[in-house]
Amino acid sequence: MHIAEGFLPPAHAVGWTIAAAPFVVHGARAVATEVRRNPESTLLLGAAGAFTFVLSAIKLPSVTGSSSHPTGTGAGAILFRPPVMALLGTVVLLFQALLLAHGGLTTLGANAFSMAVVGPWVGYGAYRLTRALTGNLLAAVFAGMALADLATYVTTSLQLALAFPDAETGFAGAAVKFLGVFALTQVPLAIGEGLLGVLLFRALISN
Amino acid sequence: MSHHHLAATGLVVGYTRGTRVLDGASLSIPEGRRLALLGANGSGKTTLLRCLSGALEPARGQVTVDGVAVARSRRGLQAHRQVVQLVLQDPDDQLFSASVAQDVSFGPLNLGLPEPAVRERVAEALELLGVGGLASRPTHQLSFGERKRVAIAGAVAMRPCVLLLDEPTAGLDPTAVTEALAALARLGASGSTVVLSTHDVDLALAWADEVAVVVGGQVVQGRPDDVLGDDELLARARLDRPWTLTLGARLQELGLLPAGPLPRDVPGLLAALPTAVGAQLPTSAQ
Amino acid sequence: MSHHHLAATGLVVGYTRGTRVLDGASLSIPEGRRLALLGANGSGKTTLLRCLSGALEPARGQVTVDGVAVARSRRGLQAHRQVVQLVLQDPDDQLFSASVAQDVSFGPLNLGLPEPAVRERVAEALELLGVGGLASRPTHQLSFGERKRVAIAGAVAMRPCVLLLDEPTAGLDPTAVTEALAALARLGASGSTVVLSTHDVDLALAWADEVAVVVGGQVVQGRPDDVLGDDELLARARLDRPWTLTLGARLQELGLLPAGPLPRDVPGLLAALPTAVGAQLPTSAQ
Amino acid sequence: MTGLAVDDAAWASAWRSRSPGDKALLSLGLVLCALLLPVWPGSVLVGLTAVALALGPARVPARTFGRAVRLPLAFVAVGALTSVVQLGGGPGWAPDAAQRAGALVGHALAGGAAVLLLATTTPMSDLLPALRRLRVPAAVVEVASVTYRLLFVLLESLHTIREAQTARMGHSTVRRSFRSSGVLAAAVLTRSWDRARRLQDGLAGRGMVDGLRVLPEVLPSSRRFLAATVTGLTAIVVVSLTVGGAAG
Repeated sequence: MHIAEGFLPPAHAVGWTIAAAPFVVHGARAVATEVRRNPESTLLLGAAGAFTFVLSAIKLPSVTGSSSHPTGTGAGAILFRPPVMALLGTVVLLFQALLLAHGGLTTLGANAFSMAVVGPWVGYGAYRLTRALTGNLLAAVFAGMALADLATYVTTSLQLALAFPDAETGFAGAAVKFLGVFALTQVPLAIGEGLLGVLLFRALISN
Repeated sequence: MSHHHLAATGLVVGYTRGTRVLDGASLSIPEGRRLALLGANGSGKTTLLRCLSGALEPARGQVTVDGVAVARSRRGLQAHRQVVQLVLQDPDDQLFSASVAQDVSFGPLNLGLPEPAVRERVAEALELLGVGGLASRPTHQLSFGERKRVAIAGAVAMRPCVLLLDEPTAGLDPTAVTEALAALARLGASGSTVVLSTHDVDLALAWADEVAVVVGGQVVQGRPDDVLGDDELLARARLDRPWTLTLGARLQELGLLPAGPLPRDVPGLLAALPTAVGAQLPTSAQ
Repeated sequence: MSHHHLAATGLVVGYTRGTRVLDGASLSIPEGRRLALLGANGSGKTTLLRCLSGALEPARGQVTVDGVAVARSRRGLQAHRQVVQLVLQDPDDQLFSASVAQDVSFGPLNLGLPEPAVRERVAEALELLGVGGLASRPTHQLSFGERKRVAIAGAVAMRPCVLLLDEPTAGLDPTAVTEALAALARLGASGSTVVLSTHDVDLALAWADEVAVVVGGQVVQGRPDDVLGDDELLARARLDRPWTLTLGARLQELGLLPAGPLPRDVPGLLAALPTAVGAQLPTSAQ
Repeated sequence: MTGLAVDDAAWASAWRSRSPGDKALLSLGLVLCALLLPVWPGSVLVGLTAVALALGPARVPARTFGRAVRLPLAFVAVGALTSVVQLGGGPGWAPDAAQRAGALVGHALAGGAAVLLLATTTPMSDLLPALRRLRVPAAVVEVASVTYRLLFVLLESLHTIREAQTARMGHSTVRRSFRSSGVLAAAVLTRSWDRARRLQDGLAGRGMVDGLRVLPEVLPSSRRFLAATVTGLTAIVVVSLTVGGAAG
C-alpha cells in the first residue's frame, strides 16, 4: 500500500522527496557505473526491475480469506543489494503510479523513502545479521523479507503521523493510530512475505 | 477411467480491440474420441479451451459435464479439474519445478494422494508419453519436444477423463510430431477423450475422428472430410484445404481413385492409386 | 546492395551431452539466392546460423565473406554484422523495446547513421515486412506472427547482404506463413540473399533455390529435388520426404506426369496432371 | 489478456500523438493545483477538468478511468478516517473531522485524476525518453525501458504458470497455495534471468555497442495545446483563489 497522490501536504511531499533523493541518486550512479563497465548489465537490471514489479503482483493467500501482495523489495535487496534497489524500487514505484494508479507522483519521494530505501536497508541488514548469527540462509531470507516488508509499512505510518499529528497527543498519538491501522495489520502479511521468500530461495537452490 | 461428456453452449467471451473473441460458441466433445479444434492464430481456439478447462469464465453461456453446468465455486471448479485437464502451448510456462519427476508429481501430490500412489502415477504418465527415461533429469536440460511431452505428462498424471491440448505439435519436427501423436494414441487407447487444437489441416484430417473449426467467434463441428472439404468455410476461417483432399478430388475426377470418401493421408492416397495406367496419356499435359 | 559470398568451412562446435553439435560442417551460400537449411530439432541448425552470423565462435573451422575469414576482433565482428544479420526463432529474444518503431531503430542507430536516415530505414523495413501499420503500436500487444515480422524488420533495417532466419515460419498459421514468405520474396527481390532454417521439407522444396541438410554435425548441400529425394539422407536426418515428391514420383511411374523434374508444390502438381484419363482404370484399385 | 488497462488506454488514446512534454505540463500543472489550491473549489475544478479532458478529447474509456481512480480509494478512505480520529481523552472524532477528512479526500481524488490523465494518454515508452531532458542518466532510462518491456513478458508468464498450477490443484488450500506461490516466484525469477541472457545474445547480434539507443517517435509540441493549458490552469488558480479566498 503506497501513499496516494495528493494525500500528503505539499511541505511533506517536498521534504520526503529531498530525503529520498540522495539514496536514489546514489543508486542511479551505481547503476550508471555498472552499465558503463558492463553494457550488458542493462538487460539484467531491467529484468530485475520487471521481476520486482511482477513479484508485487503475486497474490498471497492469507488465512483471513482476503489476499495481499508482497512488496518484493526484501528479495531485491538480498539479490541485488540496497543501493541498486533504491533506484529499481523507485522505477517500480513510478510504474505502479502510472500503470496501476497505485501511489502517486508528488508522493513518489515519500513512497520511495519507505519502500526503496528503508525497506531494502532494514531487510538487507536483517538478512546479513541473521546469516552471520545463525549461518542459516533460509532463516536469513525469512528475516530479511519479513522485516523489509514490515519496515516499509512502519515508515509509511510514521510519515502519515508526521503529516497528520493528533490534535492533543501530537505525533506520538498519531503514530499509535497509524501504526495500528497500517503496520499492525501488516504483521501477518510480513510473515507471509518472509515465508514466500523461504519458498522462493528454496526453489532457486534446488534449481 | 469413466467417460464424461464435456460440452459448451453459447459461450461469449470479452473483447480484444473491439471484437468479441467468442460470440456464441457451442461445442460437444464426443466421449472417448479424438477431436481436432482448428482455427487460425487469434481465432479463439485457446480461449475456447480455457473456458472448457474452467480457467476462464465466459461472459455468457456455459460449460457442462454430462449436461450439468460447471459451478464457478471453488469446490465446483476443483471437481471440474479432476475431469478436465488443459495443456497449454508453451511448455516453459507449465514446467515450474526443477526436475521432471518433481514437476509431474505436482498435481497428484495436490490431490492428497499417498506417496506410493503418486510415484505410480508419475511413472505411468511418463511411460505413456514415452519419456520414462527422463524422470530424474532437470527440466531446463530437455529439448523442446521433450518439454512438451513432460508438460502433457503433468496433466495426464491427474488422470482426467478429457485431455485438452493446445497446439501439441507446434514447433516439433516431423519425428517429434510422430512420437507425440503415438503418445496421444496410447492415451486414447487407455480410455481418455483427447482434444487437440492445431492449424495444421492435414494433421487434423489424418488424426481426428471429428473436427471443429473456430471461425468468427463460433464453432462449426462435423466429420473431418465434410468440414475440411468445405472451401467457403475454410476461406472464412483463414485455413487451407488439406492437400490430400485437393489432390484426391482431382485424382477422383480423373477416375484414378474409386468413388466414395477420399483417403485422409499420404499412405492412404498411395494405397488407393491404381498400380498401372495406360501409357498414352502424359502427352495431354503440356 | 552489393552481393557478398558467405561461406563456412569445417566448423566444429562444442559438446552437448557427449556429442559434437557441429563436426566439420561446411556450407556455401549462393549470392542473391534462397537457401533453406533443413534439420530436425537439435540437429545444429541454430548453432550453424549463429556461427555464420558471428555470434558464436567455432572451436575449429572458419566463416568467410568473399573468401576472407571473419576476424573475431570487436571491429571485425562489427563489420561482419553489417554484411550478415541473424533473426532468432523467438522474437522476444530480440525485441527489447515496448515501442515497435523504437525497437527497429536500434540497429541503424548502432551503425552510427544520422537521424533522418534511421527514420527512413525504419519505415522502409516495416513496409517491406508488411507491418508498416504497426509502427506506433506497443510490442506487448502484438500477436506472435506480428512480433516475428517486427523482429525481422529490425534485422532488415541494418540492410544486410545476407539475412539468416531461424525458423521464421514456426508457430505461424497457414495465412501468416504465406504472408511471411511474401515478405521474404520482397526481400529477395530487393537483392538480399535469404537463408531460412526449417524442418518443413515441403516448404523448403517449394521455396528454396538450394537446400542444405544438417545431419550428424555436417552439411549436405544441393538442388532441392536432388537432396530432398535422397531417402537415405532424409532418414539419417530424421526428416520426412516431401509428399509432393513421393506422390509425384508415383504419378510419374503411372505415366500421369511427364518425365523430368517433378513439380515442387500442389499448384504445380495439379497443373502438371493430365486433364482426362481413360475411364477403365479405377477398377485396378482394390 | 495480460495487458494493463491504463497502459492499453494510453496506447489507444486520441492524445497518443501529442507531445509527452505538453501532456506532462498539463497533468503536473493540474496535480500542483490539486495539492496547493483550497479544496473548494480548487480540487473540484481540477478533478472535473481532468475527467472531462480524459473522457472527452483524449477519448479514454470511462470504465478504465473510473476503475483506476477507484483503486487508491481504499487507502484514501482509511487514511483520512484514521487521521481525524482523536485519541486524547478516549477515542473520538476530531471537532472538525468531517471537514478535514473531506479536504483530504478532495485533494487526493483530484490529484489522482490529474496523474491518471497523463497515465491514460501517454505510454511509458514516450515518457521515459523525455526523462533524458531532465538530466536522468541514459543508463537509468535504458534500464527503465527494459523493465517496461519485460514486465509484460513476465506478467504473461506469471499468469500462465499460475493458471497451470491452479489446474493441477496447486491453489486448492491455503497451505498448497503458499507453496505454489513460492515456486511461482522462483519460476518467474529464473525466467527473468533467462530472458535477460537471451536478449543479450539477440542484441549483440544487432550490433549493440554501448547501451540501448533508440529513436523516439517525433511527437511535436503544439502551441495551441500549450496556450490552452496555461490559460486553463490560470483560470483554475484565479477562480479558486477568488471563490476559495472569499469562502475561507
